[in-house]
Amino acid sequence: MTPATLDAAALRADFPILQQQVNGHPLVYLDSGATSQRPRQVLQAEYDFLTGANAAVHRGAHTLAAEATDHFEDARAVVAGFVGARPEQLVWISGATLGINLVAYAIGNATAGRGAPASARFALAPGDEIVTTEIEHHANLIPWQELAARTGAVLRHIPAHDDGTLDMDAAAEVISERTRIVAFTHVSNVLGIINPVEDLVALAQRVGALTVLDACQSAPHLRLDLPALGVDLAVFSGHKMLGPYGVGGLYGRSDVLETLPPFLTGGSMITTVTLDEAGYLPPPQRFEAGTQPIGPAVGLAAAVTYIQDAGIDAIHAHEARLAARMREGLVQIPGIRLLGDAPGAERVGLWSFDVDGVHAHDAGQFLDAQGIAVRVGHHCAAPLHRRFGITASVRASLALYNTEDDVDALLDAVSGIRPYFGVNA
Amino acid sequence: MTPATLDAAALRADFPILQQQVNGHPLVYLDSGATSQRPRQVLQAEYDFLTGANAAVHRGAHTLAAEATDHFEDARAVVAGFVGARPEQLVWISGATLGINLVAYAIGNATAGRGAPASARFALAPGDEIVTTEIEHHANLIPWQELAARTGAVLRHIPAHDDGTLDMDAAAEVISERTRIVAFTHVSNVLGIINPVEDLVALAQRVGALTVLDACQSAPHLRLDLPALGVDLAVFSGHKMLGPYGVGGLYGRSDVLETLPPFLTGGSMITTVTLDEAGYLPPPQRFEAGTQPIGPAVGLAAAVTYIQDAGIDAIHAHEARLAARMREGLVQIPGIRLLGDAPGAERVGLWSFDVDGVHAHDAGQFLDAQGIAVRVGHHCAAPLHRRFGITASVRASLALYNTEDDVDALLDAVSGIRPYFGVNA
Amino acid sequence: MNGLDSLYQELILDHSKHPRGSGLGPEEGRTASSHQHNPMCGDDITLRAHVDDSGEHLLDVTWEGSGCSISQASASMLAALVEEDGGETGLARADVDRLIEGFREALRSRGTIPLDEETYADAAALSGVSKFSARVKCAMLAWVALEDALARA
Amino acid sequence: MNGLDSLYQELILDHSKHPRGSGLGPEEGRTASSHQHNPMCGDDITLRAHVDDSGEHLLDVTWEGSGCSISQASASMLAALVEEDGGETGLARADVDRLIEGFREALRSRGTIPLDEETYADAAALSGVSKFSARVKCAMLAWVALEDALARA
Ligand SMILES: Cc1ncc(COP(=O)(O)O)c(C=O)c1O
Ligand SMILES: Cc1ncc(COP(=O)(O)O)c(C=O)c1O
Repeated sequence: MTPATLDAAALRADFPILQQQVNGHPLVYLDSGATSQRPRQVLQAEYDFLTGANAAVHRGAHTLAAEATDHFEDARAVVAGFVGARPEQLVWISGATLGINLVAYAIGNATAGRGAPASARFALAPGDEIVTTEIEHHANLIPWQELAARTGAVLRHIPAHDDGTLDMDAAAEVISERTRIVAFTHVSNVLGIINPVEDLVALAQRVGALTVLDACQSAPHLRLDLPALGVDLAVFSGHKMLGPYGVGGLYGRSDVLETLPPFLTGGSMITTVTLDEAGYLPPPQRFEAGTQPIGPAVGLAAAVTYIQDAGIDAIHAHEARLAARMREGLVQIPGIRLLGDAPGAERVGLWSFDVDGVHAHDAGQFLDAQGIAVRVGHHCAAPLHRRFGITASVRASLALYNTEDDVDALLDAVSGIRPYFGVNA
Repeated sequence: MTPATLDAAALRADFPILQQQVNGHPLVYLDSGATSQRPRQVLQAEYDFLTGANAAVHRGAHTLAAEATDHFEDARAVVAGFVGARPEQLVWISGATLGINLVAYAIGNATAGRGAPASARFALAPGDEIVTTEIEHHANLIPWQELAARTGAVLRHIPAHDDGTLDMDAAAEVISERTRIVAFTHVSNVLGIINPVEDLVALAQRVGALTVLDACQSAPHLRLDLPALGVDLAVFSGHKMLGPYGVGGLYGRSDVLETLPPFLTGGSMITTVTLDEAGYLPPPQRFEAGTQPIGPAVGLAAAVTYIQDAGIDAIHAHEARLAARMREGLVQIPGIRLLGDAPGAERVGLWSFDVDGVHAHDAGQFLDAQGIAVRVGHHCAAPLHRRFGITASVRASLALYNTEDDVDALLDAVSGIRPYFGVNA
Repeated sequence: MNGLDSLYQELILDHSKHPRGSGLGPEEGRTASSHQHNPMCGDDITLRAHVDDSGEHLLDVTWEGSGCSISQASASMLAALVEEDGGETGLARADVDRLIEGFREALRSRGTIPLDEETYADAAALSGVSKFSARVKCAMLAWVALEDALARA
Repeated sequence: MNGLDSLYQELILDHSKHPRGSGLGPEEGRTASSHQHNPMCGDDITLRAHVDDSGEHLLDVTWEGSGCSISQASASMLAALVEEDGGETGLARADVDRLIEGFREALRSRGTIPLDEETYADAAALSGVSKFSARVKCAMLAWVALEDALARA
């Protein structure tokens, strides 16, 4: 039984970093969208592994190596289970950026004739189209630009409405018989709106296109069942979900992973190697070249367990409640424009906003002086900001350890920004 | 002042994992060539960072983000300095395998016309040759096989003598006017012999070929000055040098890094991004897409500091002394054949051997029953084993925390292998 | 019996030194082969299953390969089991499937499910392997090869 | 003065609201321009250096751009400094190089080296930036642009 509600104030005790003062104020950490903080339990799990059972996995017969392999594969099962997948559908990656590049390069390799005969299904021809959206993080945009440039495929974009929701009518036009790949984010890291994954998958499946989901901003906050969502591939980063740096997950439907050519090559992903050629293992090993992030994988499993103990639905409800409170306060402050404030949209707990007359960097600096950590800039989504006619915004993003006090501290401070900088329009 | 000699018995106290019993015997860890163990200081540095200053780097104006950025860039300076490089010549990578793939794919991208106009110098044409050696780890072999297959370049190999040294006469033939890349290991993870880097670099420079050094097995054990060695690019893994999983270094000469096209793309490596194209930052950022392994980088700097405090020359001398003791003992045991026992060769502290009549797996299991952790198999160097007419060997590899007692325990146990399995030839 | 001796029982070392069914039989009658390789340690086997004309019965198993004593002994014990239990008419496919499934289950049980001697004959001595997770693949190799070969026989 | 006020001194906010040298001057005489961009926060500047015919003296600096108050104020203060110190004949290149070098050194000093008012005039108010490592790039942007433009003037 997982709890229905969350006691964030109690959970905070598990996060040593949150206990500190910044610039003479208690730290109010509202930058979890960039990277989350780690609970003791995660640090402890890694520590216990590294001081008790650490060894290179899958390669040795000695006792430590066997124990390490068990820990590593158990971690895979935990993380796979968290997103509704089977262990063999979960590839360890160093993070979401690597994961999307993996998919793009593997498709490029299929295009270059690499992989098994069945890999040819992924090969792109000039004139084939790759579709992404106007609201993507650079990580889910530039790898596709590069793939298009290398293969002669054409990159197209699903536009967004002024309120930040995707233009699904346009999507139905953009996704055509020429479309081979549809890559999109579950939740934009700027807007917080939950996109209609099933509808996009349906449009893609109608034309037989491969779907790639960026689940970075949903995995920590929403109950995920990736097989049920119907996407072919999905990525997420450990460090955004209470876990360590340097680890993340690539989920793939079995038939997709089985036919996708390898990307990184090297040790532990091979069958027979001669000086001139190599055979490759089945997934997930085929995509795990070299020494894997073993300690971080163990830590990520502990993070997932922590989230499961708190209850992912309780987390979502808690964050949604705080986000609603934040919105209510922000819309009352003169000169604040929220990005993606679409009426009735389902959301995760983050808000980005523009402060009229004050550059985001200055606004962020002002908040920081009061111990409030927010992100400022384009948040790796420059085209989206250009779409809104700005170059930068302020983003406050929530995690399970945030409280109403955090939100109120933010609201109080934000109302002081324009007066401080002498903008009193 | 760094100490001239090493007190391994004292250092061991810093390694919690070494205090344990395995199968009723004190652990004798002789598998540092696969992954080293971490001292308290490394675990503590990561812990302190994660509980004190953790935040996403290079992107935020808030205090934690600025502190984290300082820690991260200070770590880069420490690790770069350790290999004689300037900070901007050191690219963070997740490990050596990723690093070699980075170089191979970046060259593939140059071949596909990506990058700046100056990147064209790296482009390969059909008939161009890539040279590696017969003794490489799969990580420094398969990425070149794949690059050759994608570009039409031809892969050639410098052969090894029966004693494991590279055939330098053959090297002078193999490296020709057609050679564009020479990729080789500083120290083979099977043989332990230090290869003649300067001679290979000279052969490569004579024909204007790019040199790529695999420094995985030298960085933890030898004083390295990569610029002085003259190589263009080099890689090493943190987890083999007392550091964390998920981090490593790619060193590059400045003019090489500056003209090499990017490999992974995404956030934090760009200048201006539109929906259709992106501009790229100068190195090292150009090669660091997405969230970097920040905690692991801080841990690796602590590992390097630990090594520097112990003294890299003292470490080398200590390990060489133990390796000599190991050799002396092993050659006296009937049925043991050492791989790479080249007279007078300079070495690091590892020995691989074949046990006549007993499969390596069985030998390793026997040793493990006595608490001795060695590696068995082809150690990701299948072609090299085939060269020696075997499929697997036993490898005992040393680190600074090993002692004479460890070596003696190994020798004692090895002499029991063939009797136990009833091979008394 | 210490841990090591429970792995390397006399019977296992015997089989590995004097393997049964070693040397591939002729491709006469209805046969199918499978090549299996353990990339981690280099164990390698080619196994040939000989079935009757109906394809319903497994007549015999032959193999060649190289590897550790566990993988060699396991192949030998499998061949012996088929020979002894099958007799003239061979083993029914369904029985072979059950044998393989039970073997896999026991080996993955981390020491909790033993193989019974009645059913598995000499191969029951491989029960001890299940406590050594890194060696389970060695013991499974021949059995996986048989499964694969039969699927195509 | 609290930390924030030491960063956002009155003078800085003034310059950012009423920038000097803002609006690119004509490409008449000997000029060279540089575009600089800070990808992390989107600060952006195009700066034009106008030198005398010998190329030895910097006559004036004009610019246009967008960004935070620090980057805007810094560009404005730089333009004002060149205008005031240069007078009719302009500033000798070597002096400009020294100014830029000194500015860089102070800003990277983490608060240990202040900019003196005698030399840097209003720009001395940017000393406080050096304690905010994430903002150093903002303050440097115009100065880097001038360095780059001069190298090609
Ligand atoms: C010589 C050599 N090169 C490359 C590698 C690959 O390093 P990693 O697995 O850390 O990527 C290793 C270690 O396995 C090695 O010993
Ligand atoms: C929506 C989204 N996609 C991708 C990424 C990239 O993740 P990472 O930097 O961990 O690779 C991020 C985080 O920066 C993100 O928010």
